[in-house]
Amino acid sequence: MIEILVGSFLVFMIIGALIALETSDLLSSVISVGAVGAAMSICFLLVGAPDIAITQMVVEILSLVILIRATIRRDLTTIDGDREFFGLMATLAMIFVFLVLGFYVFPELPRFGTPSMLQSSQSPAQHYLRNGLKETGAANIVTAVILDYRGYDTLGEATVLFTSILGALAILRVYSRKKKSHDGKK
Amino acid sequence: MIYALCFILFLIGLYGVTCKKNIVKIILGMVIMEYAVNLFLILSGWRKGGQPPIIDSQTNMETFVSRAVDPLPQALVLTSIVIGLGILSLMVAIAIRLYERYGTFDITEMRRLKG
Amino acid sequence: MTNNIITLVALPLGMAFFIPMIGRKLRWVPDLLGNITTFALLVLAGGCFQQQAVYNLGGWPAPLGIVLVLDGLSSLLLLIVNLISFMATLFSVQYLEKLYTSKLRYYSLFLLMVAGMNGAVLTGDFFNLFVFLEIASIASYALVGFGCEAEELEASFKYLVIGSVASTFILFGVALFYSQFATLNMADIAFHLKQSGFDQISIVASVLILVGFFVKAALVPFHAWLPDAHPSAPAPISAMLSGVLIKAIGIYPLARLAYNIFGITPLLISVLTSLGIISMMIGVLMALAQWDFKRLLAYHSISQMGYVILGLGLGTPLGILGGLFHLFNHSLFKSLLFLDSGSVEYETGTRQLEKLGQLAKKMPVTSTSTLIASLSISGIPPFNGFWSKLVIIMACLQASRPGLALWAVLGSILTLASFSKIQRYIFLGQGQEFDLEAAKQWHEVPLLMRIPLLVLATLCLFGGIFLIGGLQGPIGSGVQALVENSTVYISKVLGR
Amino acid sequence: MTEKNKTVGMSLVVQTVTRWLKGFIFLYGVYIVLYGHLSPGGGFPGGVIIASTFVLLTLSFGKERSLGKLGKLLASELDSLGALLFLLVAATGIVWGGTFFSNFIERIAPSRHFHLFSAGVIPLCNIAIGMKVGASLFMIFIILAVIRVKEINGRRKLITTEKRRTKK
Repeated sequence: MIEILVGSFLVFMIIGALIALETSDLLSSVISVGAVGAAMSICFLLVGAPDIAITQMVVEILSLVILIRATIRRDLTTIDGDREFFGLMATLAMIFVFLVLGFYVFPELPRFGTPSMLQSSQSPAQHYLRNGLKETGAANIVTAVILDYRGYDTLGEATVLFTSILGALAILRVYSRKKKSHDGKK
Repeated sequence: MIYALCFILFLIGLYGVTCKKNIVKIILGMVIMEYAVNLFLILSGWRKGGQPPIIDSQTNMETFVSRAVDPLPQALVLTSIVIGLGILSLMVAIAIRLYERYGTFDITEMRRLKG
Repeated sequence: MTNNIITLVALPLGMAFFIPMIGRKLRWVPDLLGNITTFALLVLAGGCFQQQAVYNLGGWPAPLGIVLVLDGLSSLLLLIVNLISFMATLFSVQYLEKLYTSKLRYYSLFLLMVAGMNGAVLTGDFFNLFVFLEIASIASYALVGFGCEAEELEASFKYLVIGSVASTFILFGVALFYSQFATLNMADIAFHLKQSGFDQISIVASVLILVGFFVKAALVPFHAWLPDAHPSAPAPISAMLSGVLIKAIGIYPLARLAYNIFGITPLLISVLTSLGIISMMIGVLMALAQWDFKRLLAYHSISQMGYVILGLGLGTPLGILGGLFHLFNHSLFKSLLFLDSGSVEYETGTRQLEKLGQLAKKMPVTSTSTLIASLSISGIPPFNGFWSKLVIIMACLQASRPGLALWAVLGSILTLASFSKIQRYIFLGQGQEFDLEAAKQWHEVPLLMRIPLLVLATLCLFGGIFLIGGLQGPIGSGVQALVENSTVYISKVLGR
Repeated sequence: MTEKNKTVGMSLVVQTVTRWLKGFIFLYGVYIVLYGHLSPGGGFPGGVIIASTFVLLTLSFGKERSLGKLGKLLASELDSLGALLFLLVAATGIVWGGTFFSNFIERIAPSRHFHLFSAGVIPLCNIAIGMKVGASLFMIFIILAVIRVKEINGRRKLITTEKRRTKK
C-alpha cells in the first residue's frame, strides 16, 4: 500500500520538478519546487520519519520565502531556454550514461521495504534501536543518533550553517575593497 | 522501482543545473538534486510495516526493535537538509550580488571568464 | 596525546565562532587571534607528526560512533595544511589591511576552512568526510568571492555550482554504500568490500564518489572551475586553495579510498595514471598561453596535481613516495608563488604580465623567492621539486612504463618555459605596457609579508632533505599507511 | 524611514492573524526544541520555527517591528553564542567523559526515561542548536530578503524590498 502511495508521490514530484525547470514563469517554477518539497515531506511522514518531515516542511517554507523575496521580486523577466548546443549534448550524453548505470544497478538494490540494517544484527542501526534508550536516555532514537552517537556530524552541520551565513554576509557587504587597486582583467 | 524514480529525479536536477541559463533555475536544479538524494536515503531505511523510531512509555521494546525503521539515514538526511539550506543561502547571496553587477539572471551574459 | 587530535578541529571552530562576537569592537583582535590560532595548530600538528592514533568520538566504538584516524598519511597532510595556513595568515595581516575590508569575516571563514580540512583529513567515517568537505568547500566558495568584483562573484558561483554538484555525487555514493552495507565507517565498508567483493552497487557507488573527488581535485576533464576560482580569491586564499585545499579534500581522499578502502586494482591504476598524464600536459599547455600571473599559476596547479596523481596512481611504493613528496613540495612552492603574486599585486596593483617589469631590483625578497619557487616547480636541482619529480620518473621507469616517464620530463620542460616567461616579464625585463612612472613608487613589501616568503623559500631550497631515509624517512610513514593493504587499516580502526 | 500616511507590510487580515498566531508559533518552536529528545523534532526544526515567527512578523508588519524585537547585531551574537555553547558542551565531554562529545551527564547520573530532564546533554545541545539556528536563519532572511545596503554615488543607502501600502 505504502509502496503505491510513495510511488505516486514520486511521480508527482518528477512532474513537479519538470514543470519547475521548464516553465517560463519564475514564480510558478519556484512554487512547483515548493510543491515537490511538500510532497516529499508527506513521503517522509508515510515512511516513518516524522522528524525529517517537520524539518523538511519548515526549511521548505523558509527557503521559498527567501527565494521569492530575494530573487523573484527583483526580476520577473523570463530568461528561459538552454545553454549552448554543445553543452546540452554533453549533458544529455552524461545523463544517458547515468541512466544506463542506473538500470544496471537498481535491480541489485535491496528490495524496497527491506533496509540494509536487517542484513546483520550487528549493524549500527540495529544497535541504536535496541540500546539507544538505555545508553543515551533519549526516547527519540533519531535524536539519540544525531546528538550522541553521531554528535560530531551535528557539530559539522551547525558549522556549515554558520559558514554559509558568514559567507553570505561577506559576499553581500558594501565596501569590498579598500581601493580600486586592480584594473580590469580584460 | 521506487529507487529508480528517485534516480530519475536526481537526473532531472542534474539536467537543470547543467543546462539552464537562468541562475534561479540552476539553484532550483541544485535543490531538486538534494531532494532526490535525501529521499533515496530515507526510503532505503524503510521497512515493511515500519513505525517511527520513537519510543514512548507504553512501547514494548521487542516489537519496537522488530518494527521501527532505520534511524541512521534520518539523522544523515537531517544533516544534509541543513547543508542544502546553507548552500542555497550562499547561492542566493551570490546571485543577488551578480544581479547587482550585471542586471540580469542570465548566466550566458556573464561570460567574462573563459575556461 | 589523543585529545590533541580533536583539538585540531575544535580549536579553529571555536575561534571561528568567537571572532565575530568580539572582533566588531576591537579591530586588531581578528589578526591576533587568527595568527595565534594557526600557530597553535601548527604546533599541534607538528606534535602529531608520525604518530598513530584512533580516537572514538563520544566513546562509542568504531562502527557505532564516528572515529578519527591518525596515521602516517593524515599526519603528513595535517602538517602541510597547518604550516601553509600559518604562513597565509601571517601574510594576510598587511595584505588585507591594504586591499580588503571586513577582516573578521575573513579570518573566521579562513579558520572554518582550516577546520574543515583538518576534519576531512582526520575522519574515518564517510558521511563525516562529506560534512567536513562541505565546511571547507563552503568557506572556500565564500572566500573566492570575497572581493565582490564581478569576475570574482562569477568565479565563485561557478565554483559553487560545480563543487556542490560534486558533493551531491559524493553524498549519493555514500547513500548507495549505506543501502548496501548498513554502515558508514570507512574501515567497515572496506571490510565488507573485502569479504563480499565488488558487486554492481559498490562499483557504481565508488564511481560516483571517485568522480566527486576528481572534481574536487580538479583533474583535467573535471577542472573547469579551478582556473577561475583560484586567481579570483585574495592571494593568501589562493595560496591555501592551490597549496592545500585541493590536496586535503581532493587528492588525500582519493589516495585513501583507492588504497585503503577500495584496494588498488589494475583498472584504477590505469585510470589514475591516464588522468595524471592528461592533467599534467593540458594544464601546462594552457598555462603557457596565460598573461595573468595568478591564472598562469592556477593552470600550473592542475599540471602539478597531474604529477601527484601519476605518482600515486602507479601503485608501487616508490611511486607513492614520489607522489606524496611532490604533494608536500607542491604545497610549499605553489603557495610561495601565490603569496609572491600577492605581494606583486600589493605593490603594483596589477597582475597582468604586460604591465609589470623590472621588479628584481625593487623587490629583492619577492623576486628571489619567486625565482627559487619557479626553479623548484620546474624541477631544477637542487631544489625540492627536482627530487620529487626525479622519484616519480624513477618510479615510472621502475614500473616499466617509460612512456609515462617521457611525458613527465616533457611536462617539466614546458613548466620551465612558462616560468621563464614570468621571470622575463615581471622581474628581469618588462612588458609591452610597462609604465615607468608608476614603477617608481614600487618597493619591497612590509616585513610581516616578507617572513612567510623567506620561510617558504628556505623550505623550498632545503626541502630535498626530507627525502633522506626514503621509505623509512619522514614521508615514508605516509607511504607505509597507503601500501599496507586494507586489512591493516581495518584492524587498526575496528580492531578485528 | 516611513512617511506618516504610509505603512509597510501586508493587509489588515494578515496582520491581525499574525498578531494572534505569533505567540503560538514561537511557543511551538520552543516546545519542539525542548522536547526534541522525546518526540519528533529537535534543535534544528525548532530553531527554524522560531526563526519563521520573526519572518512572519517581518513579512506582515515590516522590518521595523521585527528588528525591534531581534536586531541584526543581536542575532549575529546569538548565532555565534549558540555555536560556541554547542562546542562547549561537546568539549566538556573531554573533561568529564574522557572524549569529545561524550554524554557525560548521562554517564554519571542516568536519568529517568521519558522525562523532560533526561538524556543528559542532549537537551542542552538541542537548546544551543535551536538558539543558533533560529538566530542565524532570521539573519539570513534579513540580509537576503529585506535589507540591502547599496553604494550609490559613493554613499551608503538603505534599500528595502518591502512593499508599501497607503493607509486609509
